Amino acid sequence: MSTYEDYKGQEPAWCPGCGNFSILKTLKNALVDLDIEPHQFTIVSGIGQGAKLPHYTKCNTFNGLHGRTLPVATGLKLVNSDMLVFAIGGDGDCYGEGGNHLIHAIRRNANVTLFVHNNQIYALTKGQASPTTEKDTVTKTQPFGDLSSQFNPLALAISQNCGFVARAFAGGPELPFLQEIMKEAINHKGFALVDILQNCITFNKVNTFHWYKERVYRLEDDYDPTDRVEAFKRSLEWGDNIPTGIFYRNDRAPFEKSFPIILEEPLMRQRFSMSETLDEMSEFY
Amino acid sequence: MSTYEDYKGQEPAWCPGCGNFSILKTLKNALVDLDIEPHQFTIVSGIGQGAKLPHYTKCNTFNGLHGRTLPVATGLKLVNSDMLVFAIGGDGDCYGEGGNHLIHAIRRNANVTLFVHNNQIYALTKGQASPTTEKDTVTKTQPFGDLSSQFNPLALAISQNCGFVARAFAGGPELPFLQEIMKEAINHKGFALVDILQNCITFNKVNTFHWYKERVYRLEDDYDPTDRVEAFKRSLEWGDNIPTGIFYRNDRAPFEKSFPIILEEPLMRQRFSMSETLDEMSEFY
Amino acid sequence: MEYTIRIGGQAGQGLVVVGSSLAKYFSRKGFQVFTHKDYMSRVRGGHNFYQIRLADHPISSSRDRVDILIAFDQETIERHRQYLSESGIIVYDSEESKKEFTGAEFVNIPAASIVEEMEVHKVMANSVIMGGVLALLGFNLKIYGEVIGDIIHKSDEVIETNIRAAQKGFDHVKENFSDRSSHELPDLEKKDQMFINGNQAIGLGALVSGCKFYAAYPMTPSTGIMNYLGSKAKKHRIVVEQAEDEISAINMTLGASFGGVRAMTGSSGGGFALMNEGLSLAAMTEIPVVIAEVQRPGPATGLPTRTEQGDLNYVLYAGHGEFPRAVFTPGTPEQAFHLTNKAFHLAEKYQIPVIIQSDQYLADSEWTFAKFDTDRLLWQDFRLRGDKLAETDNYRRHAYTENGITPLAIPGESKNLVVVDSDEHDEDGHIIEDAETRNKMVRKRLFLKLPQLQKEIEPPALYGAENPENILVCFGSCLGVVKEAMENLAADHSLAMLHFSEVFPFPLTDKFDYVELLTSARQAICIENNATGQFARLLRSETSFKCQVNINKYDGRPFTLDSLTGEINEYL
Amino acid sequence: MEYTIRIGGQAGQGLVVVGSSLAKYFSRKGFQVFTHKDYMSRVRGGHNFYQIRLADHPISSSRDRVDILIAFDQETIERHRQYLSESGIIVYDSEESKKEFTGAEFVNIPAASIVEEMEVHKVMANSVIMGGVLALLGFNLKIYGEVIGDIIHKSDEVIETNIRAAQKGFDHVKENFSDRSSHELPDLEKKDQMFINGNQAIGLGALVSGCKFYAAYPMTPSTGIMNYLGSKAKKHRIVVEQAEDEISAINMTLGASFGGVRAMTGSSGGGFALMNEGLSLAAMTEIPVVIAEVQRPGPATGLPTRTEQGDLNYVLYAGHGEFPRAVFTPGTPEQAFHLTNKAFHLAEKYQIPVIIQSDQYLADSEWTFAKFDTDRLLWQDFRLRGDKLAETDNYRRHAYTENGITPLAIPGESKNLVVVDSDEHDEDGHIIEDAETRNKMVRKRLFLKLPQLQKEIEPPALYGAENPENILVCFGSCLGVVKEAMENLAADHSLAMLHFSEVFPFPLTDKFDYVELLTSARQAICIENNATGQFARLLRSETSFKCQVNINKYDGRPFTLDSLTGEINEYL
Ligand SMILES: Cc1ncc(C[n+]2csc(CCOP(=O)(O)OP(=O)(O)O)c2C)c(N)n1
Ligand SMILES: Cc1ncc(C[n+]2csc(CCOP(=O)(O)OP(=O)(O)O)c2C)c(N)n1
Ligand code: SF4
Ligand code: SF4
Ligand SMILES: [Mg+2]
Ligand SMILES: [Mg+2]
Repeated sequence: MSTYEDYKGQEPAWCPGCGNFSILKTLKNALVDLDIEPHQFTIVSGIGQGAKLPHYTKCNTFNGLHGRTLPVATGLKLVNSDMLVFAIGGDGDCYGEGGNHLIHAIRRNANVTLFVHNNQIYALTKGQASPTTEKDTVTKTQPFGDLSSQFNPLALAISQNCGFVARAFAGGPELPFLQEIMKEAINHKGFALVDILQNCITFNKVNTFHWYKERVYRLEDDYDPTDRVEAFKRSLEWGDNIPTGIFYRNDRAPFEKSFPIILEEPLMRQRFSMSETLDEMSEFY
Repeated sequence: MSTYEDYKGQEPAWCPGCGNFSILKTLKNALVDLDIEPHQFTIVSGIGQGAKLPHYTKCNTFNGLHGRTLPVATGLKLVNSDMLVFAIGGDGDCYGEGGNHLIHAIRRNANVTLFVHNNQIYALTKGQASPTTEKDTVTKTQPFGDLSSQFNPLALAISQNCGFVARAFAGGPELPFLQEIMKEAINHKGFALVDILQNCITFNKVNTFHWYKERVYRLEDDYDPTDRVEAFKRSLEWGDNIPTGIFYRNDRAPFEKSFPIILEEPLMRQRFSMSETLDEMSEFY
Repeated sequence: MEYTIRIGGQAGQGLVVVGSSLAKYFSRKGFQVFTHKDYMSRVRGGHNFYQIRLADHPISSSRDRVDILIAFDQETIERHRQYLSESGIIVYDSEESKKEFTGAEFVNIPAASIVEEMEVHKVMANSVIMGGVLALLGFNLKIYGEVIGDIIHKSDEVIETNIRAAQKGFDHVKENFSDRSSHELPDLEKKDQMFINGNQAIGLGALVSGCKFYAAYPMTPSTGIMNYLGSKAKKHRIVVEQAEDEISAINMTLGASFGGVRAMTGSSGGGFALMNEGLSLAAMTEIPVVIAEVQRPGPATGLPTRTEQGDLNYVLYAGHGEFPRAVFTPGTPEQAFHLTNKAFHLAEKYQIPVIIQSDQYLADSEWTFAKFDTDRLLWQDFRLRGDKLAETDNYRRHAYTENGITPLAIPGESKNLVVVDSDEHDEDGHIIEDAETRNKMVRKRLFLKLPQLQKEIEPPALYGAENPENILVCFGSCLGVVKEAMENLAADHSLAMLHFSEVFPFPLTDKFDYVELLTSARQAICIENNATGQFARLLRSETSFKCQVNINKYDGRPFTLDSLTGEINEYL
Repeated sequence: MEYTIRIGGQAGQGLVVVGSSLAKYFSRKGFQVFTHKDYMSRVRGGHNFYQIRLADHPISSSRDRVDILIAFDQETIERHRQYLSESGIIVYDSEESKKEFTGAEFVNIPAASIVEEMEVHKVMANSVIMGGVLALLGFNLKIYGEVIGDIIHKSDEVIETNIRAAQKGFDHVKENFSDRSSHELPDLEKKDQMFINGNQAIGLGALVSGCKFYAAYPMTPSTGIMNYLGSKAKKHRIVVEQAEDEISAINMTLGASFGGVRAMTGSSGGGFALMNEGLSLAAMTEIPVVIAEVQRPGPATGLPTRTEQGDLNYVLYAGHGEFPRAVFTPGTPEQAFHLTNKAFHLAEKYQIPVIIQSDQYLADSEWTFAKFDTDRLLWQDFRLRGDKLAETDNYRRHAYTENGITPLAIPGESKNLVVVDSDEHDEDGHIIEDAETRNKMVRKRLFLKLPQLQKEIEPPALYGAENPENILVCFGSCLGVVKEAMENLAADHSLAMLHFSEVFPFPLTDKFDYVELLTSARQAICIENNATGQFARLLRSETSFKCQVNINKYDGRPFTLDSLTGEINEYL
């Protein structure tokens, strides 16, 4: 049995009041609930404020490059299919620099759970617009305002038939809900995207804690997350009312289960014997 | 008045029977119809068989890197908003290597028309799976079969509210329809995606000319391309029946029209005078 | 007369506002000022400091010894007390540090309670502190309001309150620490002194060179360039666009340059890595582009807010295939300004990529300068446009010419077509594969341009003795500190220094035979802010000359005057 | 005895099948064979050729003079007739070329009508031609079926038909050109000769080294490595995954290596450019990785199917920040095989990136070799796993050790946590910013490992005279042609050559003082398949030695024996 204390990591370098604290705490709670021990999972993270998370808990960690979490997570999962693999990054990380990998991770459907700390801003680099920043927001690097339309991660995921697509708000009363979603996402066998609305008190003065709190609501109890078109429709809602919950799920076979050579034993546990390969030289005679 | 002959370019290096010839011919016809002269447009293309197209017509050309057409096209459009800018690439180009740029080009909505020569294969590099290759196709570099689900470009575009989303088949009786779609796409003010089904006789032995011909049909006359959810639904159709036509359109403002500084005159025509800038030094006193 | 002031505390406490206000104040008073920033990669908390050195004589580096330590928290006192000079002062607020210190060096300014009494926002405490520090140094508050207004861009009312707060601090010190506060300093002769950092200087350089397009993806410590150009975008009609990634940034930039404007991008090492393929594309298509590479310590994410000169080799050889480029490594904001201008000039003239390599230390350090000499600025429109373009028939983008340079036409402005290709191509820009055309194109792109480009490169600058026994060799941002260290040691030793600010193509020896100089000296000491001595290696690969001694620093911090002087001295 | 056969025609005509069948046939017969491919970046049409040189003595390059030209179209005759040797023969099908030639050199084989008569698929015409060529050379058809079966992987029936077609061609020549067809050649002593190209050799090297993961994005001319490993993926349990781009490829590879298996990626210059940031990441996280960089001419897309050695500097310095790496530049498929093995060994031993640099010429050229010496293969599992891992307490991923190497634990297989970070980090792998830890980590990663790594590097190979007046210097794929050229000239000149196949860290001189050798010679001639002499520059930057002469070729084609011999001779 793992306890909350088992996940105690380094002292967070986040601003007091940052929504990342809630995400960290909730993730730990979810892990306790699922009785996952620190060595049983790996967090692959990018670069950004949210991406520092693995240092603030206890786990195997691959804190890689900005935007490149998903390829690393895929490589790891393919060689160690017993490992629980989470990917963690910011909205810039996952939807900006790393956008291409998101598309193709969804297509592959490796059993990787992606948690996006979506604060709608580039926080670590001090306040530039991210793909999820509200249109027309003026920043130092968007002197004319952010002229691109807001990126919709859920709609994109649903468009490519992502196996698990959810959104939650990392705030006060919504944390138990976030925790449930995290658990469902971790338990989902295949690629899961959890877009987490997270307030950045320092750089995002628009989408504040209260802004989110006033707007989020939960998808209805009788909402059917297997209806892809309906899911798409709901994923388009944004503004005064922002739905949260599991938008879409399906049971596509996970990527790593499609490689016959790793079904019986994870690759990294298979022993190599050079002598078994030397026969291949005769092909060149 | 431009004539078909005005667009005569280099001798194509394509295989006889390749669907690219039809695309080339149809594009020229569309240009004649629209009375666009060679110097009035620029084709930005990537690397691949389809991407060689600009050399085989007459136009300003930026035949850049594999996957990077859209950023180049965006940069060009921003500095010369009078220029008609087309981007041309293959399915590998635009959906594989260049996937991230596609997402963000859609968000920006610069008035750029993207024609994708979608032959569902990497042709120039001799037959590897592309993002649009049918799942489980075995190739030399997909020894276990292509284990990723097929990429759906139209659904992705609709998910990000792309201003113009269409599909056509570059085959025999469908060429006039392709021509009409090309013209609509070129006339659309904003980013337009035209996914063109193109047979590759050499490397794609599954999705052949006949395979497409038997399956494509046109969206109904009373189909409403302004209904995003309906468009999404129709974009999911694939298999025995493949819809073609304009799936979705809207009238979002084009990117370049949102920069106040280039509204009156394209940037590249604005004269620079160093002396007007020297005053800025006093800010540092 | 000179002082070093170090302001330490946590991110989010306003150190930079205090520091830059003071620094700007001193600069306006006609003093020479040099600042540098030491900050962590976090937004709140941690430990950061901002250091100001001011003097009535030229200075160009930071010292280890501190004359006034402004401590925003107790950690600052603990960390930096050891660096206090003999008569040094520690300014603090005993309420904030929750501790009262009794030593003679301590000056307690109860800023928090003063602002509480004033019933103003607690951020005004910083002004109280500033007022106190000015008193300690013997300054008055005359232009204080003007300076603070320039820095914080707030309403007159807010500025007014700041001035009142500063007065309180000033008075507090005058009353309670009259023994510590100096006599009033006279204003130095008021020159139009500029006070500017490396990032701003590159941005300003781009602005005055006619840069009309800047696309980039944020990356510390390069973002300041984008911020600067962003702040001028409306007024000077510059398209500043944040790309989705660095690959997009450079490709957008090339699209813009192809379209007919001067265009630039910038990043730090990791982002520059992603631009490499685009760099190679610029070369193949002969599209002018200027790239700023502002270094931080690597590898990988490394130390995002710190400094290093670890990417020299990288920028010299980045990109696949062979092509000409120019690489500049300015040593001061002034050089950064002029070299950015030269970068645009050469990029357009030769239709090549030009890289300006800077680093966090240069990017964030502010210097005072006499107004930059604008007469030296280069500007010429090399593009084929207007009437000349209209009169051109049968334009061929890569037509062979005697000097390898084909005028670059603006597409769309005439019937002429502009065709470029990332494949090897013929004069028209169309794909070819034959050996003969390939050879001709390499000749055009590379062999014809390179010698001309090489002639444009200035030799290294020599400072100090003329026939020195010992030569200090350095490049880029080490200029200031090495120069001062040399001056410190020059009295006792036969000593000179060579600084390279234009490193590629490597300078010829025809204007100044620095190789001869190096060979004649007893020893050359190469000083670099990196671990492996990359510049020394470059020098050797170009001249066969091997420096006898290497001094390297790779802890993410810049050299400081006192320790570098000591280190050099060991070899003399 | 030696012959050169050149098979020319359009893409899609089956040149490669004809060429490789003949080549394999010769190799099986015990002859020495060397082939090279010259093909365009298109799938059909254009002009391509495949060249085979066979001999009864060692050969390692291609010649300009052709003994048998097999022309699949008229263009081939027009282009290559000029290269025909004195008694050379042109094999063609007058129906195909729509023209009959009358010269004594022409051997008309009506392959198309023969297969029409036989009522078999027209692709069998190629077998008719092959049969005819074998007759001309004095071979028999004994093992023809076996060879063709190995190449085309078709049913017995198809193979049978091919044999019949070949027999027709054979008989046609014997009947109509008895004067031109040689006496029957005896089989050479049958050794287990390997016939293998550079890409296959790297793939095979990876396979026998225990590579379990290969992720890449297709890019000519590197794709052959992926194809080879793909063909072995099922049998030898290798995950071969095509990534969405090269950035993903290297990051996947690092994820896999972190996970506990030997992992590799590969590309050509443009794709390698996109991997640079990941390369730097591998270094920072101390994750072993092997990267194959198979060059083609740049910049940018360049000449996708052709050859060059233009990326040497690039692989030496690619990636931001400073870190150790090893770079190998094999000269033959055999070296490629062994150096790939060594690459995995060193990558795992030192937890560093190792780059194998090849090029299209080496990648696509097939050579005959005696069976590779498998006793020389290195294999040791450096990972911390199994019992040893289970017994480990308080594992710290980057714990300081005497030699800088911390055993690399498999994550998930014990309670120990494996933490890596692209930021600078402490022994545990967590982010730090302090100078002291930074210094220690640079020491661990770079300064401690580098000297050990350097000791693993073999000095250059010396061929020819021992105290030569003239030394030819080269690296990578130039080995074969420079060696034969030297042998050609050795009778008349005091001549030797140095070949570098392990170029970084640059070889020490303790085992073999090649610098002394170079310095004592009258002149050194550096021969490189690039424009700027990058190896000569590397040599100079490492040793201060400057080669007196540079011979460079940068037209996208490899050096050929006759012209290189001539060119060298001019300097002797
Ligand atoms: C290749 C590269 N480009 C840019 C950066 C600089 N960078 C670090 S974090 C970041 C964005 C952070 O935004 P986000 O991912 O939303 O994370 P947040 O800080 O908001 O949690 C950027 C641009 C980098 N580290 N690497
Ligand atoms: C960075 C980079 N990676 C890989 C390649 C090699 N390459 C050239 S074209 C191509 C794919 C072609 O497929 P697609 O885009 O679908 O075009 P098609 O040939 O099918 O028309 C690839 C992988 C390249 N040129 N550049
Ligand atoms: S800057 Fe924003 S995201 Fe970063 S720690 Fe502070 S509040 Fe959180
Ligand atoms: S390989 Fe395919 S896509 Fe390329 S030219 Fe031939 S048929 Fe067309
Ligand atoms: Mg964010
Ligand atoms: Mg394709």
